Amino acid sequence: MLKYIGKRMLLFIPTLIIISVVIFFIIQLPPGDYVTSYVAALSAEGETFTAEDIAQLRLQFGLDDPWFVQYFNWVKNIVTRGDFGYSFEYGRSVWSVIMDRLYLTLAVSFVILVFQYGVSLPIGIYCANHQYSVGDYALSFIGFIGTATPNFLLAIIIMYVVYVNTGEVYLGLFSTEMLQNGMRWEYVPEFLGRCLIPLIVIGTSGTCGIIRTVRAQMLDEQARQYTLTARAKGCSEATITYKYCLRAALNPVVSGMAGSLRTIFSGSTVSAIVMNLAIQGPVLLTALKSQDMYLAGTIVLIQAVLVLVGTLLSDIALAWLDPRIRFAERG
Amino acid sequence: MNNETASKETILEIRDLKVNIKTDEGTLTAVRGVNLTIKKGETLGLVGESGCGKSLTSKAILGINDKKCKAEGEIIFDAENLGRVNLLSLNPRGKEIRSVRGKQISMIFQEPMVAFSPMYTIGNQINEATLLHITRDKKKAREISLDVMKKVGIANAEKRYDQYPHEFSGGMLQRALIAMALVCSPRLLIADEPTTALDVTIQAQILELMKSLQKDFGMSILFITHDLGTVARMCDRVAVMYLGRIVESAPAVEIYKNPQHPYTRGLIGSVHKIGTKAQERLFSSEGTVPLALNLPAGCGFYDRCSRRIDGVCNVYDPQLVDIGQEHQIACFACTGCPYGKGGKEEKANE
Amino acid sequence: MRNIKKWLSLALAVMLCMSATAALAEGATFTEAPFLTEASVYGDVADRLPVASDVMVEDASYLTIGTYGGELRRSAGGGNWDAGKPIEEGLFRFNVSGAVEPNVAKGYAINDDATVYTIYLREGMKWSDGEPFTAEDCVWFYNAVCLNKVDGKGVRNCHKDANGDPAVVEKVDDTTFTVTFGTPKYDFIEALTVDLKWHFAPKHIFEEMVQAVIDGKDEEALAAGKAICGTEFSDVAKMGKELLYHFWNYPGVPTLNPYVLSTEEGKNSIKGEYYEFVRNPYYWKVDTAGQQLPYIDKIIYTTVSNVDQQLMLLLDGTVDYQTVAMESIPTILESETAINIYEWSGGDWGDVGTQLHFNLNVADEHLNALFNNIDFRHAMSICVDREEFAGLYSDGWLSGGQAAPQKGNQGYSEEWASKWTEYDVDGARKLFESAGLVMGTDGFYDFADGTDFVLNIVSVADNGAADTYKILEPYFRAAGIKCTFKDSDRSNIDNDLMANAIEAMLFPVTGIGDISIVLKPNSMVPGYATNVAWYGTMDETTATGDLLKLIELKKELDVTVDPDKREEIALQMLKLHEENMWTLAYVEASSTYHAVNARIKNFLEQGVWSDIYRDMGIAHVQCWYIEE
Amino acid sequence: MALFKKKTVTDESYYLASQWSLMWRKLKKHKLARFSLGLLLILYLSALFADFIAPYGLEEFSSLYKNTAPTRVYWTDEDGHLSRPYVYKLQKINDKKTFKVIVSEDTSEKYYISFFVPGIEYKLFGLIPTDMHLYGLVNEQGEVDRSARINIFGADSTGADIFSRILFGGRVSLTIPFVSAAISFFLGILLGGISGYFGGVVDNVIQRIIEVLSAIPSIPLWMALSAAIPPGISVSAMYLYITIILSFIGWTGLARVVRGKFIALRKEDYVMAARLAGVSDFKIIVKHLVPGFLSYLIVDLTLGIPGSILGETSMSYLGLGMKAPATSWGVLLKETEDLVSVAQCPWKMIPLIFVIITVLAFNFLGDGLRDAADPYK
Repeated sequence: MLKYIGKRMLLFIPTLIIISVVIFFIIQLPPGDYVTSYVAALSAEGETFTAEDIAQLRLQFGLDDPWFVQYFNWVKNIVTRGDFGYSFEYGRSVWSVIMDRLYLTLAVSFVILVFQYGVSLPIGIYCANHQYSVGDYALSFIGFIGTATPNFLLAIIIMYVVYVNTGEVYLGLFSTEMLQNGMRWEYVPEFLGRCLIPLIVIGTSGTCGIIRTVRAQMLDEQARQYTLTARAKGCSEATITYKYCLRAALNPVVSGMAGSLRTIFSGSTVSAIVMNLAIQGPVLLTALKSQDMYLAGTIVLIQAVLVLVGTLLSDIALAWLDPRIRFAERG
Repeated sequence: MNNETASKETILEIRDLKVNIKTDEGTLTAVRGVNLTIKKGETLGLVGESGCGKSLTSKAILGINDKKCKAEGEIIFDAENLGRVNLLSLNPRGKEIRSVRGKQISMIFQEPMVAFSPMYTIGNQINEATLLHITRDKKKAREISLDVMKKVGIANAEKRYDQYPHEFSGGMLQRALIAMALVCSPRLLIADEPTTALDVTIQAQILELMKSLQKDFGMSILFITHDLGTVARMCDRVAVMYLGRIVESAPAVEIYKNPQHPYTRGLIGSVHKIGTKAQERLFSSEGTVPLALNLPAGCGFYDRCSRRIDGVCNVYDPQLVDIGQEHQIACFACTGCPYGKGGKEEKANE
Repeated sequence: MRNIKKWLSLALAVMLCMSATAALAEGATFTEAPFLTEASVYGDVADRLPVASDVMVEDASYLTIGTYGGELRRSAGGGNWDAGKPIEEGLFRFNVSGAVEPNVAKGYAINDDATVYTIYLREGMKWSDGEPFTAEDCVWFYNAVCLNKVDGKGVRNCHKDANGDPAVVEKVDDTTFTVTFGTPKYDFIEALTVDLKWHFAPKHIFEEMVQAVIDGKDEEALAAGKAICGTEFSDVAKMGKELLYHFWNYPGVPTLNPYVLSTEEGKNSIKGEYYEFVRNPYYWKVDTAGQQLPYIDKIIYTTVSNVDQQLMLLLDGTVDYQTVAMESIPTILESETAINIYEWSGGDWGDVGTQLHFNLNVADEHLNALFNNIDFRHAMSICVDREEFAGLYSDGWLSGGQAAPQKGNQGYSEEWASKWTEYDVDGARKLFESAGLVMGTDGFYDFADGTDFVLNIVSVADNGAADTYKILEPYFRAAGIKCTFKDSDRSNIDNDLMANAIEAMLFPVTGIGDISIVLKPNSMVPGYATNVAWYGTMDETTATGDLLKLIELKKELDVTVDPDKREEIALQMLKLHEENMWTLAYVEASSTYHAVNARIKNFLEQGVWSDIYRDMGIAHVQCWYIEE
Repeated sequence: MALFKKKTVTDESYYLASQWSLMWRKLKKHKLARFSLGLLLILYLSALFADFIAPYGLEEFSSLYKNTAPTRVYWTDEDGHLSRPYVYKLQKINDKKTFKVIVSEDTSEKYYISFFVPGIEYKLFGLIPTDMHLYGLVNEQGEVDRSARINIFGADSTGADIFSRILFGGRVSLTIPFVSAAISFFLGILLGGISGYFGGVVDNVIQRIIEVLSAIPSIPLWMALSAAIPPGISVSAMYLYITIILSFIGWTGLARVVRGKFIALRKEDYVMAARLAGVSDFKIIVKHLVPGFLSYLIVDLTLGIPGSILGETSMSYLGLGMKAPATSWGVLLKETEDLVSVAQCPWKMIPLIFVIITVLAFNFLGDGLRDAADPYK
């Protein structure tokens, strides 16, 4: 097991290097750079620039080097000084900008992940145990609607329905009052209420997929001989479902977890804009648009690394869950 | 063959068992009124080719057939805790039937490789029945399991106990499977082709093992197979099944000496004369049991029967008839038409 | 600027007025907000205000006496000017009728040949941190900051004389300083109000930092900057610009504004989710009852990501004020929250969303010749059915129009406003042909040499141009013009602009027109700056004909000091525009709509939305109050 | 000794049927799948015949019908008698006080719904020029009058018929997934196959690429790739770009599956036998390996299509996808992205129903296919 983990860790390094190059390349791919967007933004406010001003700015931001030189400098600073560069847009170090929202982002992503699996596992099991029942169809149908409705639209529809019925607009996780006064116990119910919409919107987009995986896997496992063996032993249906089928059905579910994380990151970007969530997604999108490349690059890198780590963890979990893999790796 | 231990006491009686399977194309009656009795300490062989309904019958006893299957009739079992009880009347998911499964009736499946969950150790899976039925003490259960494992001839049981199925060979797994079935000392063991998946030498070992274990545990065995050779070795009595029906039933010796039903004779013939092409066909895929969906009226074996009587066999449905010496047979050619005109008639569906 | 001429002559004749203390009742005492009294750290309000005679009284006729307290709740897209313009205080300001009036300055005097301006300040006025505001702050700002370009902007045009030389600014005493030009500068005050606005910075805060910048001690300067506002800047240029030009965005920088950014953690970053501007306890304006302004204690901002969210918060009553699009007004009026809608006019030449700009300096020879051909522009204008187009564009709220000064603004003429607006496809086709285009076999016009003519139009993404193009394109196509459209991010557009890679632009980065060409000629003259999208990189070296004339006129305007002459030049420039129609528009200019929660009082009901007037700034947020 | 006669199998075809026709048989029994297949067939046919079925073209704008609700169809006349279905033309007043556009029916003239009426010209299948449309309006004199409109799903902000746009949008939205799935399919099989079949260094490299691509969130990828799309390209070129972008991201999952299958199949006896018999690697892959799991891939593909449809809507939302005047369902949904549209023109969400139906149908079809492809069920 340790050897397996070690081997995976070693493979992690070249992947990380490739990924950072790819990300940096992708981010600087669109035409223009931060100076052009900076000039554009200020021009819109009635300021004027000359060609020399712009050249000066480029020099100042270090944007006149070719992209690989910029990449090299970026990585050098990350490795040697833990410095992820400077956000042009915010006028601060990238890391401090990221830290603003990092915890909330991680918390939101984690909660959504837990929500997705917390909801879809039982539903998937239920649907498998009650295959072709009304409940199975109804839950699948709702799941599909959640998946088929684009996140942004679902968010707007839910917010609108809530607004029409309560007169309240739930934008963001914190109300103005909470932001003004800091978190207090009396705000907790409202805060939880505010969490619900993003949870539903971002959560449902992935839930359906997991439900279907779980359901299909459970059905597969239920058809296997060993469930018969267990039943013949006198095991209860619950034991068969949870001890035998679920355990085996979890494999693909676990290996899909890292993918879910990536979907959550992407899904939450669009949703977070619509619902004004103070998480990384919108920052990333603005950074991408305004070519604030170190900020964008770092966020994408962090997300990619999280997904990679997620993959690694799920592979390890898989090995731990499934003795066959465990032994195959040992041998 | 433990003729001495075979008392008159019946442990299991199957009366007119029917198993219907719902399929996309309609309901298929795969077991069409089976009657069987198994006595205490007796080994009953249930013989028939694949798909004749023998596995369905055995699973019906435990109530572990697929949801699509529905069993009718009666399966009376002499249960320790419940007295004589119709197993079919019990809720297939209920506590009562579960107290019978594994504890009083247990089962050995044909393919040991898939009968174990790959996720848990062998010990864990053998233990389970003990923990369910005998003791909640894990240490004790482990001891019991190890004991049984040793009994079934698993060398190095202590180490094997903590291994996973994929670390076992097929024969070893079958032993483990038998250990799992015997761990609660059941009164009835259903062995569903326990040796099919194994190679010949292992087969013999396993069969010997089962025989000796039956002696030790004093249980009855329902031995299901398509292989008459094995039956001869193992069983006290034999019931031959064809297309969801028992077509012949007799003590093992009798059936070998004096097979009556053309099907039985064919079966025995095929054992004796391996290599005869015409008979091989019987077991080839092409010659399998017809689709039971739209069965023609009359004897199910009519199409393939060399002794068929046109106008009788394809019109009337033969029933089991005593022909003496505990020998029963369902064949007009052997017994003559017992009904005459106006008997049980089924119109062909064509 | 209708009465600018009248106003200027008045200015020449008299040493200008001290501010209107007369409006304050005789013997009135000054009072302050309970907010400040409760804090009980600021002392007596009279001590915080300038001397009684120098206190500025907000006495516009539409104002009523308000009550203190409450919060003005706003939403923000993180844009800093959005928070800055409403609270901005310059030395002088425009009033609602378009006249310049003293603001931070108490008044000024001008010598006979308009070379020396003497600016008078209010005695006893204080920065928001309680330190005295004096002429030293103004003089230091010019000499240390502007002349050394520490704020990234340097000397503005208003401070340059006819030769382009910077003025000399000298302190006379604590409340007086002079601005001396090498040549007569008649328009200094108004140019100052448009170009620079403020003329000061808190020397006591920035002196050390600015000196370090000037001395080239970057590390030291950055450390000083961080000590002031807590932000770590990457370089001195960025820091100078941020702290001295975008100063209101940083906590701990004292201002003269009615509100200053909170210094409280979690509320002090304009990039944060939430931030607030709290009242300046040393604010120097009072109402006619002697109550120190502002009435409202705080302006609080919740950051949102788009216009739709601003609307939602407005609807649910979480936000008090917002400019809104016309199509959302019915939804607003239907909401349970009581919201008033006010309509302000603006200075755009036709609706910006329908302005079509051609790059008259486009590199391609064929295109260049075509775009510079008046017949082509004429044809492009008349090939659109303006009434149907306007109906689609604005759902019937706006009529068809042209890129011309709109009613009520300088240079308006009905003739111009309706020039080339008659729908005539056949006429357009004839004009295309006279412009040298030849109908090709595919039903679209080609250049005379047979090469394909495709009009490539670009725009900034997310501004609605795509929708406009969608309804405009069929008209062009019907007239035989093949066109393409691409909208992309602003940065890409600007990049292309600088590379002169743009051919034509719909809904430009910056539209043509403003309320006064005299005050702000930039957006009407080619090649002036990057923000003038519609001429690419054209300057006098490449311009010919009327365009060259226009550029020359602008240059002349820059150095002309005589107001009559200036207006004459301005009118000549307008005339050139009218004759040439370098830019087209298809729909009349739309108004700016303000949605204001009914609890907000003293909102300026009929205003003019213009950058010159600092957009919402002219509504004087310090005079607003809340009545539940 | 002929003890037994050969059993005559009544339904010989059942045993002789190919894998595909077996799948088809099973599929036909899956009610939901059959229904979905029918539904999809209707959708695709209506996209194919969009020119004919749609009463209006994409660019038949109308300021009068801008943002108007679905047209009300009358079945009875003023006296309550059953009548040939008709509609009224609209009239509009801008109320400056409430800023409301008051739309009402102009009841002075009736416009009857008629079938096979002439409208804008088009080429059926791009070949046959005609101006015949399935339905349209005629006035009381029986003449075609195109100033009055019948918009059964309402009109958008240009006054264009949403129903017509859904049909035309279907052309893009229903085919992009197929094309991009085909590209993904090709890439997935190719790279996954190479990776799984050859193993070793090649496998390692491809695995890393997959890992990298599937770790990068899709939005930056989309943004970067769509920024590379040159301006002023035609609709069809744009279409191509979008499919390429979508498939560029989509192939990795498939490649993984294929690789797994290859590794499993490589060990199968028949592959070994082929190898020993000296069959070339390529032939082995194409002739032996691919058919071995093609059914799986088809299922995977069917279930992947909804993802592409949704990907296209997401791209449109971010402004990276199709742009007006071209129409796709994503473009249509983007037009409902703001509160005002949802609140004032709820009918603009009708395209969503089509997206949901399509996604559902593909999923159920995929379910059915999966069941059908699995011989053990």
